[in-house]
Amino acid sequence: MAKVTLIEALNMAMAHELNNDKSVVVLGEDVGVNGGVFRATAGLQEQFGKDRVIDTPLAEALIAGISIVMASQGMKPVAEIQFSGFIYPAVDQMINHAGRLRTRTRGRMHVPMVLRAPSGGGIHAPEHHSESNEAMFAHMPGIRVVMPSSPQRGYGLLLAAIRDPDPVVFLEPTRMYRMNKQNVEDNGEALPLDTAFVLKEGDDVTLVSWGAMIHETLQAAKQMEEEGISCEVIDLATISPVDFVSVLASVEHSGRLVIIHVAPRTAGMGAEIAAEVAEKALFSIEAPIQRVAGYDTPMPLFKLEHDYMPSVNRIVKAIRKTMED
Amino acid sequence: MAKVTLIEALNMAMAHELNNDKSVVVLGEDVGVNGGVFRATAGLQEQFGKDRVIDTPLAEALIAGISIVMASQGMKPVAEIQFSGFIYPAVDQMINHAGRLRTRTRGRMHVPMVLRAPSGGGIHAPEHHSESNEAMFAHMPGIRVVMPSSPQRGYGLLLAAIRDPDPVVFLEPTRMYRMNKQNVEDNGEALPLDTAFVLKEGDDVTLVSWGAMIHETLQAAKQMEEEGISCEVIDLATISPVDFVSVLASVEHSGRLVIIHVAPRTAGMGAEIAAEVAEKALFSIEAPIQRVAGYDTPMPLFKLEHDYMPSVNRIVKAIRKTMED
Amino acid sequence: MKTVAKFEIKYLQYLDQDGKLVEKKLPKFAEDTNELVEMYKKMMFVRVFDTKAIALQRTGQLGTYASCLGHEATHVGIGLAMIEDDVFCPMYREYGTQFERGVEPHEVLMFWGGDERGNNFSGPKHDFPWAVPIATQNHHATGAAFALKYQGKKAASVSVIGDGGTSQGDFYESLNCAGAWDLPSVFVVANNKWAISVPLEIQTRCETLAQKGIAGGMESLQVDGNDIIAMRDAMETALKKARSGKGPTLIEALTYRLSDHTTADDARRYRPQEEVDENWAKEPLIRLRKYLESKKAWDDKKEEEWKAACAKRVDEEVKKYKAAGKPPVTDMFDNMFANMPEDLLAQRAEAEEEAKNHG
Amino acid sequence: MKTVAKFEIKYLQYLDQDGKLVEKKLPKFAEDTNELVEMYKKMMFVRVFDTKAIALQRTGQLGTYASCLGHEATHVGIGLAMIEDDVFCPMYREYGTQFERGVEPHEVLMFWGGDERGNNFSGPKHDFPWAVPIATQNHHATGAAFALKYQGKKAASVSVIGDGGTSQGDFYESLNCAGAWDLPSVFVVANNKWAISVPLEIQTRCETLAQKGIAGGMESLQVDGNDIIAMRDAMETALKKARSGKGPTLIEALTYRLSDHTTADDARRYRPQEEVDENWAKEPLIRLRKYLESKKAWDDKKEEEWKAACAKRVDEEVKKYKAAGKPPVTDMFDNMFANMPEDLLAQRAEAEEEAKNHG
Ligand SMILES: Cc1ncc(C[n+]2csc(CCOP(=O)(O)OP(=O)(O)O)c2C)c(N)n1
Ligand SMILES: Cc1ncc(C[n+]2csc(CCOP(=O)(O)OP(=O)(O)O)c2C)c(N)n1
Ligand SMILES: [Mg+2]
Ligand SMILES: [Mg+2]
Repeated sequence: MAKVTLIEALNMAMAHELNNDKSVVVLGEDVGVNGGVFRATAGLQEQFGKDRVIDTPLAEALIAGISIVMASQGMKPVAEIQFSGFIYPAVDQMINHAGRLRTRTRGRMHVPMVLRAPSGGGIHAPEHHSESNEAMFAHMPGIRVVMPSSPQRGYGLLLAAIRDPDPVVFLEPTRMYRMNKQNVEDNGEALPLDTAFVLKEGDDVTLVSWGAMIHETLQAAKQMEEEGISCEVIDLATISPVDFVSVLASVEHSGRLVIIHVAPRTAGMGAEIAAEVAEKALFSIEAPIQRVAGYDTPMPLFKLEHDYMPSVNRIVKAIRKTMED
Repeated sequence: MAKVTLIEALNMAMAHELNNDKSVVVLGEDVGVNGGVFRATAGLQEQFGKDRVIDTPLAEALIAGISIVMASQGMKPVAEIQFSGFIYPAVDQMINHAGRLRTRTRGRMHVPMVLRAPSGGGIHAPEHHSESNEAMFAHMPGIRVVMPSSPQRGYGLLLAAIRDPDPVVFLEPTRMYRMNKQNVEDNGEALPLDTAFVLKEGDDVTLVSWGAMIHETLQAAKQMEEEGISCEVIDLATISPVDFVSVLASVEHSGRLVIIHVAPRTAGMGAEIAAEVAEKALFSIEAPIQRVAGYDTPMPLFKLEHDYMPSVNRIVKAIRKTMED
Repeated sequence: MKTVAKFEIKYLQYLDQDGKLVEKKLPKFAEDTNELVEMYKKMMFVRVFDTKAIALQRTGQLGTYASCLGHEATHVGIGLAMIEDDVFCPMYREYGTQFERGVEPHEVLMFWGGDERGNNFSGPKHDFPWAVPIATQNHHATGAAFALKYQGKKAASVSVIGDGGTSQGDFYESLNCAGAWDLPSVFVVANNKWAISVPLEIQTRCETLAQKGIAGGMESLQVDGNDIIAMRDAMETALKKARSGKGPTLIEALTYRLSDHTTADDARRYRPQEEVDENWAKEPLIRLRKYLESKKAWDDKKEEEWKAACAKRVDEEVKKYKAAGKPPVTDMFDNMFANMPEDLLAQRAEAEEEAKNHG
Repeated sequence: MKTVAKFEIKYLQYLDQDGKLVEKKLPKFAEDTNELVEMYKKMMFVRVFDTKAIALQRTGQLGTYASCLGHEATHVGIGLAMIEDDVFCPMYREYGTQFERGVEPHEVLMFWGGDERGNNFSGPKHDFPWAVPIATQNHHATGAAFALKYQGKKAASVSVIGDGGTSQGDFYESLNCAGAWDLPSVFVVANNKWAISVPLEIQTRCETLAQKGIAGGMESLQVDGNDIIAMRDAMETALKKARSGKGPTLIEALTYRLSDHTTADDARRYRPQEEVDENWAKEPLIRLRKYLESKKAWDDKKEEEWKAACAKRVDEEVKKYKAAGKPPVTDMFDNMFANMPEDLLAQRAEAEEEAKNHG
């Protein structure tokens, strides 16, 4: 069993399915010889050949569009969008076709595709390389949205995404690609696509986050423990559909909720979670639900990016606020 | 003073600004001789010429992209997207350039453009003609999102949008284009882009809606009155930024909130409003905030579209639910 | 300055607008007059269907409908050249092709009648339903061609796009990719001169739409899309080439939209009647009829009999369409996912209850 | 079959890779050797700047940087042909053009150093900042050309896109629109043979990228982009034509990316060293230097003196870049809207406080 980074775990998962299933192909810009700009597909073309690990022309609408159809014709494409800010030309095909083809044809066709894309900031990247667009895809009917936050979850969730019979937008926190290593067994065991992960149990306040912000969230939780405030930390992992069963259970126990994400606050996924909890668990909430999110501005160039991203301190402040009431 | 429909009021507003300001141009697919597929630009090309009312090639990314730049170079383009489901190719230019150019250049450039698009269902239209995508644009920093729900507000808000120095996505509820007439004086008076409209005062519950759902919302309010439940009805009108001052004031008075929109429930604008109210006014809320929204499916073809769109009955049920607690 | 590349666009026509042959050598299928009679009858059926569909819309029995009046040769020609394993990616008015593919007229009516069940049609299960977002179907044709090649099938994909659609980036991206990957695909541009109210000269400065294929690095030609012999021949040649691994082709079919854009449109607002009249002289049926009559293979009596037969068949299809009724409200949910999420199940229940109590 | 359209792509070169003239008649500016010396010096300055920028990145003093090594003739040639009123829409490596436009080297460094203030540069206020989303800048060039025409200015827009960028639909949409509207715009395709790790043959089947302009209905030609005489001449001709209302032109500039894609890339992973070596023999500076030396207009001493002068100027610019420091955190908010919404004001306050206490 190897200690691997998130990026290596994703590579393992793709290799595993390329081995298992002849209908799986990997495609995208620079995914071939180059192994992807983040190295997620490193070595795959060498191992599985140019027919199955395919460099596409530079066109994201094309990548999404052909993947949808390859999927509808019996293949299982795993497409890569190179950087988060370049996924937008693919939006049209995803919302108008990927999410609709099954219901439009009353099940005659379906779309077992995965659209992988990097997500979030924190790596001193150039402009448009640090976007967080999970809410945009979560608002699209018929599409699953997943974001792993550790090598193990990366491996199991990507396997699940590739095997799922419906389209999955798989968003990968670039800041975590190499942040830390975990033992990941290449056992082909997938994780469920509708279950959040309780990373740490606690009694006083529930912290819900996903992607790279899990890092700051766990740090904040630790700091609170030292002050005697016990935090439950939930990695949402499946952004759509949200596992409200787990979230509600936790909030009903703790009575307090803080949601942390790096995407802009307004109309972000934090709003959906807060709204649903406020409706379903209003009378178990003892303090206003706090959202700690990116500001309603574009992710700035990197001299300011750490001022943009929710800091441990902002999370701590929000937790304290919920404890006051 | 003429009694006009919403579509006529929008036409009046565009004519007014074309008259006022030589830098204003209208562009889009079929906006010229044809006057737009919904007739919003009827007669404008005749009156102002082909240089100022321009039929574009069939390409939405192009329409958004050139409008952004025309705006940055001293013009004021008012661009039309023909139907709601065809706005997605424009998303890339809107989020990556329209909303960013001012801050990216530290104010050296700015983008006084309007992107008009029809919105919502209910007119027995073909597939992709009945989408509701306000939440997608509300999540984009640097872009204003506006939706009128009456001829008077259509006129005043479109004038404001054209005059605003920043990009505005102006979404027009097709179902209301010809639903009813109002006296609209062509006096060039714009309405504010940050203020909601209280359409009806009430004490027991606040109903927040926008666009065509205002129609069902007012009907539900009327029905409730007969049962002795007093509803305050707010037309949000400016979807981004939201006028939370008005919404919070109303909820603090009534203690109850129901949000109604036709867009899919998950990660819709209803979530943002519920989340913000639940945070800022938690202790004045006496019952769980209800969201009455479209289901998390695509708007179906028209045999089922009325089953999809929130009905007066669903709104009434939600209001009753809030009154129970 | 030295020249580094040269291109030319050729034009194919066999039967001119007066029903006279302009090429001595006809394609094999066209030497058989009976076959031409069958082709004429197919076009006639499409026209009878189209006329009925418009009548249904006018009388409130159908939603907005996109007529194919004038496109019969282009559409039927495409259908005749395709084999079962080929994948068809239509836009929204290619009924003539779809009928050849096995799609039934009542299924077309269901789609325009606001019922998704029309998309679950009797044609090949791998054929695409109507694609309303213009040019998205070109990506589908490219993806389908990739899948066919990957799966080693001796088949090709076929897409149709309009003159207006050629202004979309998706159109070009798919051409370029199909060219780069040498995919088995035939891209048909049905140039009917109008995109709703926008005439060709506003869409592009190009003198032909065929030349757009040069940017995709593929063989491109222009065909008289009102000459079903030329259309079928060009398609058969391009499809044979594609199926045998020799790459994609772009075919510009010159035709004309004799109808309004859809029943929601009124072309008189923007289009001179003279232009329409001129194009009636070029429409696809009359020229083939003249040719068949000159061969003594067709006459007024046959015409009347066949029209009646078409009307009868269409009436039966209209009955089926009406009999379909309204789909159950749960249809909205039941094909969203293979494994329906919790919250969608709850929404399904709410919708069902709503429909029961207030539907 | 009759031919309905013909096209050809011509190739322009004056100075071959050995510094020999291949055309007897030179453009006016090139008959003046002093002018050619100035042009050589400009290219040299760009190269010295580029080398320094890479050194800064390697030593942790700059973020990811996109080198322009090998593109000097293409970029400076474009800049020399443009006038103040023209609008430049770059991609991300055209520093040679931008310096001609008045952008200062430290402003380029600020952008790659993670500071938006670099976009508020000393060049013309109407010039666009770097456009990272590939091909979006082509729409900008088309829109700018429309604005110039609408405002009656005798000026044109110029965009640059790479070989990989030509696979994007936006590229084609903008060409098609500029063609249809006969806009004053020059579309430069800087074909440096690679799109990160993807070689040209994977992007397209086309034998030239110039032929993509045929799909836009515009005049298109191929130029030796390593020959600054050809590049400037082609641009001057195309720009004169555009400014005098005669429409757009597409210019494919053949060059080569001698560097890694960016400092974040390692081209050895995918690109044979032999290919790079061959292209070093064709790079733009050496050929012009040989020509100038043959004219006794340049020598080693001048070379050393000018290099030193460039290094000095670049060092001053690096100082300015470092002196700029970190922008205030409020910069994130202050240019979002002309009229800042309430909730953004609150966020601004929070960010400011955060920065004060924990920045
Ligand atoms: C992406 C997109 N934009 C706009 C529309 C609205 N629309 C429907 S048909 C049409 C004109 C299409 O013209 P053309 O491509 O020539 O095809 P035709 O209808 O003439 O066969 C337009 C603009 C659409 N369906 N899709
Ligand atoms: C829309 C978009 N997709 C992907 C990228 C990531 N990316 C940056 S540069 C590049 C390759 C560009 O190659 P080319 O167009 O040839 O220009 P060059 O860098 O060679 O000058 C890619 C894929 C991007 N910037 N924009
Ligand atoms: Mg057409
Ligand atoms: Mg390149």
